[in-house]
Amino acid sequence: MKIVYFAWLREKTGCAEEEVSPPESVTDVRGLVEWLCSRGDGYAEAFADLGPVRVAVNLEYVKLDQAVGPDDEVAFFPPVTGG
Amino acid sequence: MKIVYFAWLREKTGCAEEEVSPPESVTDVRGLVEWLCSRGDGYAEAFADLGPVRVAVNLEYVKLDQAVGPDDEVAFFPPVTGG
Amino acid sequence: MIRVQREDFDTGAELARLSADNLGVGGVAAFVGLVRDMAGDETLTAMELEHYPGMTEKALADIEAEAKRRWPLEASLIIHRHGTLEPGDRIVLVATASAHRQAAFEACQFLVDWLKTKAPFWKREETAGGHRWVDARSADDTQAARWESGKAAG
Amino acid sequence: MIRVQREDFDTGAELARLSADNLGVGGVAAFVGLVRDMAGDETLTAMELEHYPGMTEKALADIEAEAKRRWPLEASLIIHRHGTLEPGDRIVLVATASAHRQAAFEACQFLVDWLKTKAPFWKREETAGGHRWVDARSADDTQAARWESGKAAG
Repeated sequence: MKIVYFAWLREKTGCAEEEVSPPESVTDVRGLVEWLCSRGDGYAEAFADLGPVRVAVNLEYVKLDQAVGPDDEVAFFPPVTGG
Repeated sequence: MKIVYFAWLREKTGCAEEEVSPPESVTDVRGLVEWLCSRGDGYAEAFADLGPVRVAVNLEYVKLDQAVGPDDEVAFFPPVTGG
Repeated sequence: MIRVQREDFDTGAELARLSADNLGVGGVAAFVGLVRDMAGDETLTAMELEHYPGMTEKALADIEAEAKRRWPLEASLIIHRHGTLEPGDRIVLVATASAHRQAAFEACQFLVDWLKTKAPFWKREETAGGHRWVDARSADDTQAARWESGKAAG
Repeated sequence: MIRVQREDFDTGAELARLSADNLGVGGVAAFVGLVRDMAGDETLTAMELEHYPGMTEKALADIEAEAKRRWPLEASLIIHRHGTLEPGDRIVLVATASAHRQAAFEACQFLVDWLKTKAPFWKREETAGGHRWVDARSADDTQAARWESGKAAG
């Protein structure tokens, strides 16, 4: 599974992009976030408040209950501010 | 008094611009139009229906009861279609 | 800024000038009006744009002043051509610059709507069948009337 | 047409291209977003625009397709820059071409509103005091929500 982070989520996790293999118990985005938080302080800090965290799976916006699997690309980022 | 005509009012009156000296009984735009109509068929045709005729005195839109005098510039034209 | 001219204009240069040397401008909204090739069901060969020199400039300046009264604009521009135009030619450029996009958008639309119903221009369409003065559209009056309350719209 | 690029763009050439060879275009509406020199109360020295390559293009294409579904557009264009920008630099160009001005204006405003809340771009402001990620504005959400009903506005 490929995970990408943008803006302050990238800065807090200290990671722009990584390949991960979460345990089989991780089946949706919420579970993935919990598992990522266990990997280090930066992750825990980045995901401390999920209110301003947006998620995309395979380039589409999704909610926390979205199912995810090994072939997915999951992106975490704050609300967008382009234009 | 200077009178100017635009678009189909210019074509119907056959006149783009003229200096006129209406009688003293002409005190407002309505009186001026009546007097102009007496000057020829083209004028009578141009002013046959005042519905689509707009009037400006000294570059400002006015109504038919606007007072006019010798030093005024009076313009007659159809509803505008620029832009 | 108001310009009434026969010549074409350089849209990119005009828009760039609107925000030049003003780092408070966050957005520029613009409208370019073009001559279409249809006149009703007929093919348009040319369009003649007549105007009332003197009153045109005054009417456009009044409209621009009203926009500046209603919205916080950093700059605005109206360029309107007259004379003989062909299909595809630019007729008018209206542009507004503001710190915020909503003010720029609304003021630009206001300027175009009021210009269409208040500035003394008249279009005459030339087709194979002859020529015809364009009728004012009641839809334009409706558009313009949206702004009559004197309030900026939502 | 969608373009995501580091390079600046030529507004005049882009707008001209939008109506080139299409004599059915009566109006082009456009919005140019620029970098302002203020970041809150501080002077902005630079702005870093990050985006999500791949998703950005997809999101913009989706937004453009939605605009074409809602309004009778002859053409549309979104150019959005990324990378390091300075005060006064152009960030984005959104433009729409239609037979009628109202469709062009509404679709242009829709594209800007949706782009601001849906396209994965993030602005980081650099000032003498350091850097700060720009917060999403609730006003932008309100603007974008106007269009959620799926209807073209009045």
